[in-house]
Amino acid sequence: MNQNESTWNKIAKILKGEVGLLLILVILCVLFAFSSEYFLTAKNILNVTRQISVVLTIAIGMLCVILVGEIDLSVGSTAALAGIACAWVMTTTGSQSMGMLAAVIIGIAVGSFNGVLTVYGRIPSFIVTLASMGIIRGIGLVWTQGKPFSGLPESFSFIGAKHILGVPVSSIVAVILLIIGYFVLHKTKHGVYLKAIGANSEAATLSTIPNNRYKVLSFVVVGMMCAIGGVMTTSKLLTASPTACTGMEMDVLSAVILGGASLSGGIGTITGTALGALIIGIINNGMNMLSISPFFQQIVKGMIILAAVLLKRKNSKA
Amino acid sequence: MNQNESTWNKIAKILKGEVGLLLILVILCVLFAFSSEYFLTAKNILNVTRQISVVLTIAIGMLCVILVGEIDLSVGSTAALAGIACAWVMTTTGSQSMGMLAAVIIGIAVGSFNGVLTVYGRIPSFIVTLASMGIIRGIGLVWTQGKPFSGLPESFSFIGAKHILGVPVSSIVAVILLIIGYFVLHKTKHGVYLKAIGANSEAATLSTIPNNRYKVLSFVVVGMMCAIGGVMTTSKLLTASPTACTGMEMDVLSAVILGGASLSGGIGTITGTALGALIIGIINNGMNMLSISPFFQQIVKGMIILAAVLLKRKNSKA
Amino acid sequence: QSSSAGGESDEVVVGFAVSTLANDFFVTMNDAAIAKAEEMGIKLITLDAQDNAETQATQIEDFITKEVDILLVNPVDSDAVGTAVLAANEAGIPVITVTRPSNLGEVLQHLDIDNKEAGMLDAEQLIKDLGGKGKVAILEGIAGAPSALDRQAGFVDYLKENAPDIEVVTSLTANYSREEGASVTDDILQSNPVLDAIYAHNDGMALGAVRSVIAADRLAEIKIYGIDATADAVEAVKNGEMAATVMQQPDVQIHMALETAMKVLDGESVEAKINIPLKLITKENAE
Amino acid sequence: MAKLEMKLENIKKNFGGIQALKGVDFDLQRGEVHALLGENGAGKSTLIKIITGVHEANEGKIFVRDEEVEIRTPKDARKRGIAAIYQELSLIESLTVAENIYLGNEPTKGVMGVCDRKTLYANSQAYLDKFGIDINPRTMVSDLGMGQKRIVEIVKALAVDSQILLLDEPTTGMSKVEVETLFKIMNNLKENKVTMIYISHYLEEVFKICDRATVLRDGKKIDTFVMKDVTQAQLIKSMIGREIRSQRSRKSKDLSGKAVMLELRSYKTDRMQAPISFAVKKSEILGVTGIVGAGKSELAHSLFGHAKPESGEILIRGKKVILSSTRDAKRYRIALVPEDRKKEGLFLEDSVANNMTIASIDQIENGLGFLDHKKKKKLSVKMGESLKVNPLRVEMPVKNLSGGNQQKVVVAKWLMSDPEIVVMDEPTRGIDVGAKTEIYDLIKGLSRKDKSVIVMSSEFEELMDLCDRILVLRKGEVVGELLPEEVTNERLLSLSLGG
Ligand SMILES: Nc1ncnc2c1ncn2[C@@H]1O[C@H](COP(=O)(O)OP(=O)(O)OP(=O)(O)O)[C@@H](O)[C@H]1O
Ligand SMILES: Nc1ncnc2c1ncn2[C@@H]1O[C@H](COP(=O)(O)OP(=O)(O)OP(=O)(O)O)[C@@H](O)[C@H]1O
Ligand SMILES: [Mg+2]
Ligand SMILES: [Mg+2]
Repeated sequence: MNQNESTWNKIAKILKGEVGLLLILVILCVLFAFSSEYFLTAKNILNVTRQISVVLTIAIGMLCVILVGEIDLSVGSTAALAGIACAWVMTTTGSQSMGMLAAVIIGIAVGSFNGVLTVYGRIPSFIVTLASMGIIRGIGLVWTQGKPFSGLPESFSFIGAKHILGVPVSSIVAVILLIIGYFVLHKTKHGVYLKAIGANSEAATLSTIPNNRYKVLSFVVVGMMCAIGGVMTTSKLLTASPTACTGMEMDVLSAVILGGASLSGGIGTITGTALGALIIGIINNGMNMLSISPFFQQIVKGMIILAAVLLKRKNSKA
Repeated sequence: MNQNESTWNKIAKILKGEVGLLLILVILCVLFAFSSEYFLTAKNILNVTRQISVVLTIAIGMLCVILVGEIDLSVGSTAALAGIACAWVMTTTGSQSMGMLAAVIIGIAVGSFNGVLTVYGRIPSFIVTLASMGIIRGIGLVWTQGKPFSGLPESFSFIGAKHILGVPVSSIVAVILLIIGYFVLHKTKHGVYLKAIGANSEAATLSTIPNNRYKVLSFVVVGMMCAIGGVMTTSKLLTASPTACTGMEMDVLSAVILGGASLSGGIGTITGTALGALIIGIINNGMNMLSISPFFQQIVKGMIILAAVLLKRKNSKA
Repeated sequence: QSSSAGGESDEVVVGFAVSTLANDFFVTMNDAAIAKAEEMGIKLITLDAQDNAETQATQIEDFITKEVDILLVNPVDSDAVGTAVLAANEAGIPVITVTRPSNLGEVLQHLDIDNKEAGMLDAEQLIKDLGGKGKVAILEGIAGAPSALDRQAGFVDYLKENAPDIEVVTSLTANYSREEGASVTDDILQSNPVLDAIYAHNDGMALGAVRSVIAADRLAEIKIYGIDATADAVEAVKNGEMAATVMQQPDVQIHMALETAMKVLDGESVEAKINIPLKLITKENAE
Repeated sequence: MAKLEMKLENIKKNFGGIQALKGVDFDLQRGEVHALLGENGAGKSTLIKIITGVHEANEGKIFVRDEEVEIRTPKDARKRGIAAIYQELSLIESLTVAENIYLGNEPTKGVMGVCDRKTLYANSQAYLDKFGIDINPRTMVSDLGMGQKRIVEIVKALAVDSQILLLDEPTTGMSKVEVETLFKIMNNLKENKVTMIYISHYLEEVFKICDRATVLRDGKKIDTFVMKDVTQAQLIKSMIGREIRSQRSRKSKDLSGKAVMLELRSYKTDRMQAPISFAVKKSEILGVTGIVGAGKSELAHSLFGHAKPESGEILIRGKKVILSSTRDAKRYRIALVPEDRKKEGLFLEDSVANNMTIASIDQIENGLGFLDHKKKKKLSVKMGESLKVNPLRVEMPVKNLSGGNQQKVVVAKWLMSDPEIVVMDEPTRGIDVGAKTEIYDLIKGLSRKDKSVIVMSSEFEELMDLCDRILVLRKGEVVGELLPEEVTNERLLSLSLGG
C-alpha cells in the first residue's frame, strides 16, 4: 500500500506541473481535431505557433518579473513604442538593423525606468508600470500623431511573416528565445536567484544575492522582449501603430499564470509558460476553426479554461 | 536626539500611510486650483465624487479580495451583467426594486462562483476570474444580442443622476458603503481575519480562523459591490450596455493599490482605497478641466502618479 | 472556383472579419449580415477582433486555413490589415473590404464610409443650429483609432473653414464609451459655464453626454451631435435630446457587400469602390 | 491513579513516503506537565499537530477526558480546550502584538463582531507585564526581535482559556530570565489544573518543570519515565540510543600570538541604543549573550552588512572597511547563520540541496556558467551527513524537515561558503542534544583552522562550553566581558539583567 501510494504521489506531483498542462493541451487538440478537419494540419499548427509568438516572447520576460515577485503592465505599450521607433529609424536611415537596434534601446530604456523606480524608488511595480503604461502609450501617440506608421519595405516582413522551410520565422525566433530562457532560468544560478528573491527576499539578501540588481535586470529583460515582440508585430503587419498591442499585458499574464507561475513570486517555469501560451492560442484558433460565434467565444473560452484547470487539479489530487 | 528621532519616526510612519496620500491629494488640488478657476468649487468636487462613486463602491469589495491575497478581474463584466439583469427585470416586472434585487442576485451568484472555484477548486483566482470575466461578458452579450438595453423610466435615474441637497445620490451611496466597510474592516474581527488570512494563511488557520469561508465571502462581497456599481451605472445612463464597465478591473485595482494595499495580501485600508480612488478621480477631472489633449493626458497622468508616489516615499524616508 | 468549407459541398462560406462588436454600429451590421446571409442561403462566419489589429490578422489567417470562399473584412486598421489581405490574395481567396479600406493587397471591392464626411455633416448642421457662432466641446473616440482621427478632422476642418466664430473650447477623449461620455461631459460642464454644443465621435458618447447634460439641467442651452444613428440615438433626436446624428447605413452596406460577394463568386465583375451615402438625421427626418 | 485528561492510541502518520509516526500511544494525566523528548525528526511536533488538528492522523484514536473525539481543524481542538504554542512562529507580522494575541479569540461587543479594543489592549498589556518584558501591545509584530516574538506567541496561547496546553520548544532563543518567568506561569497554570505537554531539547528545563517524560525515537514511543526516578544520562540514552560525553573545557585558549581579525570601534546602527566596541582574533570563539531584545541580532546583522550604520567603524585585519551590503560582507569572507530560519534563512518550498548551496552557488557552476546538479547533490549530501540531517533527502522541499533539521540546513548553507569570519545567531535553536555536539565540534574545527567565530546565544551553558570569551549585552551596550575561568551562570545572569 505504501509503495502504491508513493507511485501515485509521484504521478500526481508531475501532473501538478507541466505534464498536467501537456495533458490539457493534448485533450484540447484531440477535441478540436475531431470537430474540424482543418485543425490538426501542420499548416494550422505552425500558424498557431506564429500567432502566439509575440505573446510567448514577451511572456519569457514577464516570467522573470513575476518570479521576483513584481509585475509589468507596460508590456503592450512598450512593444508598440519599440515598433514605432523601429519603423521610424528604419525609414529615416534606411537600415533595418538600425531600426531593430532602436527598438531594443527603447526596450532597455523602458525596462530600466520601470526597474529603477520599482527597486530604488520603492514604489510597487503595479503602480510604476501602470503609470509607465500610460506614459509610453502617450509618447507613441504623440510621436506618430496617432496615425499608424506605414509604408515599410516589403523585405522587412521577413521576421514577422516569412517562413524558413515552411516554419514561420517568428515562431523560430520565439523558440530560440524560449530555449535561451530555459537555460538561463533552469540551468544557471540566475534562475535560482530570481526564484529565491521572489520566494523570500529577506533570505535572499542574507544569502548575498544582489536582489536589487536582479530585479532591475528582470525589468530590462522584459523590456527587451517587448522590443523583439514589437518588431515582430511591426514586421508582420508592415505597420507600426501607436495603438498596437493594447491589452497585451493580460494575454501575457494569462499565459504565465496559466503556466503555473504565482503572482506572489518565486514559482514558475519556462515550459509552463510556453504551454500556457500554447493552450490559449489553441483555444482561440480552435474556436475560430469551429466558427463559434463571437458572443459565445468568450463564454466557451472561459469554460474551457476552467474545465481544463479543474481537470488538472482533479488529477493531481488523486 | 533619541526623542527627536522618535517623533520624526512617528511622522514618517503616518506619512507612509494615509496622511501621505492626503498630502498628495492636497497638493494636486492646490495645483489644479491654481490652473483652473472652476476646479475648486463645491460643485466640481461633488462632481468628482460622483464620477468615482462606481469605482469606489467596487473597490471596497476588491479590497476585501486583495486583503485575503486573491484578485477579481471579473468586476467590470459582473457590473455590466448586473446592470442588464436590473434593466431587464425592471422593464419586465415594472418594479425598480425587483430590478435591483435581480442585480444583487447576479452579484452574489458570480461572487459565489468565483469564490468557490478559487477556494474549493484550488485554482488561482487570477485564472478563475479571468475566465469568468469572459464568461460573464459573453452572457451579457448573448442576453442583449450585443445591443444596449435602453428605454428605462426616467424615475430610475435617481440613484445615478439625482441629488439630495445638492449632493449626488451615488456619492452618498458610496460614502455609506465606505463607512460600513470601514467599520467592518477596521473595527470588527472580520477585518482582522481578512488581513491575517492574506498575510499568513497558515498562521491564520492555526489561529482557528475559517480561511475558506472568509475567502468565499470576500468574493461574494465584491460581487455585491459590482451589482451596486452596475445599478449605479445603469441608472446614470438610463441604459444597460453589455459592454459597460469594460476595463473597470484596472481602474479599481489602481485605486486599491495606490491606496497602499499589497497585491500579495494582508495589507490595505479602506481610507487608503478611498484616497486612491479620489486621487485618480481628481487627476482625470483636473486634466479635463485644463483641456489637456488626449494624447498627452496619458503621459501627464502617469507622470503625476509617479511624482506623487515618489514624493510620498521621499517624505516617509525622512 | 468555389471550394468548400466544413465538408458541405455546395454551400458558399463567407468569412466576415469585423473590427469590434462592442459597438452598436457593427452589431447592427453583423445582425444585418446574418439575416441577409440566411436569406441568400450563404453560410456566414463572423469573427470579432475586439478592435485589435493583431487579433484581426490572426483571424484572417484562420479564415484562410478554413478555406472560406470569400472574405469580408472590416479592418481595424487600414495599414495593419494589409499583410493579412496579401496572404488572402496569395491563397486565392477574394477580399471585399467594408467601412475602412486596406492599404495593401488586392481588394475586389471597397464599400466606403467616409468618416470625414460624417464629421462634416455634423459640423454643417451645427453651424446652422448655432447661427455660426458659439462654443463647442468635442468628445473624441479612442486615441489613435483611425475612425476617431477622421471624424475629428472632418469636423474641425469644416468648422475652421466655414465658421471661424465657432470656438472649440475643449476636445477630450471618452474612448467611444457611454459611461466615459457622461463623466467627461460632467467635467466639461464644470469648466464651461457657457457652452452651446457638444459633438461626439459616436452616438454612445453623445447619449452619455445627454444624460450628463440632463442631470446638470442644461439641455435647453446645449445641443448634442453624434454619429452612427443607432436606434437609441435616433430616438433621442426625435424627442429633442440630441440635435443630430449621421446615418451610415451599416445594414445597407453589408447587404451590398454580400451581394457583391455572390457576384464575385459567379465570376461577374464588380465596381472597385462604392460609397455608401451618408444621411444626416435631424428632428425633421427622424423616424 | 490520577485521572486521564487525554489519551492517544496507536497514532500513525505518514507524509508521502515518510512515516513520521509509527503507532504512538500516549497518555496525559490531569494536571501534569508531560515532557515529550526525542531527537530532531523523532515526530514530536507531528504529534502535537495531530492533537491540534493541523494534521490528521492516518490511523489511531484520540480520547479527551475519556471521550473519543475527532479533531480535524484547529477550531475543533480549541473547542475541546486545547491550545498550543507551535515550534515555528505563527504570528501575523502585519498585525499588532495585541491583535495577534487574541487572533481568533477576540473580545467582542455585540453581534457584529465589533472588537473591544480597550479590553484587547489592556489584557494583552497585563499578560506582557507578567513577563516583565517591555513590549507595547500596539507595536507591529514585524518590529519585534525573535525572542520577543516567542514571548508574544506564548502569551497568545495563554490568552485562550485552555485545559490542555501544548508547548513545542517554547524557550528557544530565550534567556534564563524569561525561562524562569515562563516556569512561574506554568506552575501557576498547573495549580489551576491545566494539563501541559512540554517539548524541549534542554533537559535541565525538563527536570525542573515536568512530572513525566515520554521519549520518541524514529516515530515510535520508546518509554515513559517519571522524572523523579530518572537521570539525565538515562533520558539521553533512551533518546539517541547511546551516551554522549559532557565537554566542558573551561580553559582559555592561548590567543596571544593571534592577529586581530575583526574590530568594531564605537559602532552604532540606527536601531542600536548605544555604540559598541570589541575585537575578535583569529581562531577565537567569541560568545555574545543578553536577554531578549538586548541587541544580539542587530549586532549580527551589522557584521554582515545588513543594517544601517550611523557612526563608528569596522576594521577587518586592521583595515577599515565599509559593509554596505551582504555582498560586501561575503567579499570579506564573512558568513552569517541568521536567527529566524523561516524568515531569514530558508526558501521553504525549495529543496534541501538548493537551500544548502544557494549562498555559495559559484562552487557548483561549471566552466560555462551552468549548474552542475550532480556536484550540488554530492556537496549537499556530504554536508548533510556531517550535520546529521535526517531524513537526508536532498531533493525534498526543506519545509518537510523537522524544525531542528531545518536549522541544520541553515547552518550547512553557510559552512559551504568557507568563510573566515563566522557569525552565528542562535545556531543551535531547536537542535537536539546529539546533533548539538556535532555543531560544537564544527565550530571548534573552524577555530582550529584559524577562523574567527562569533556566537550569539541566549543559552549560557552553550557559551560556557564553547567560547574563549563572552560579551554580555544589555540594551545594546556591552556591560561585561568574561573569560571562561571567571564565567558562572550567576554572573552572566546578573550582568544581563543589570543592577
Ligand atoms: N509536511 C511534511 N511533509 C513531509 N514530511 C514531514 C512533514 N512534516 C514533518 N515531516 C517529517 O516527519 C518527521 C517528524 O517530524 P517532526 O517535525 O515531528 O519532528 P520533531 O520531533 O518535532 O523534530 P525537531 O526536534 O527537529 O523539531 C520528520 O522526518 C520530518 O521530516
Ligand atoms: N525590524 C525591526 N524594527 C524595529 N525594531 C527592531 C527590529 N528588529 C529588532 N528591533 C528592536 O531592536 C532591539 C534589539 O533586538 P535584537 O533582535 O537585536 O535583540 P536580540 O538580543 O537578538 O534578542 P532576541 O533574544 O529577541 O533575539 C529590540 O528592542 C527590538 O525590538
Ligand atoms: Mg519539532
Ligand atoms: Mg536575536
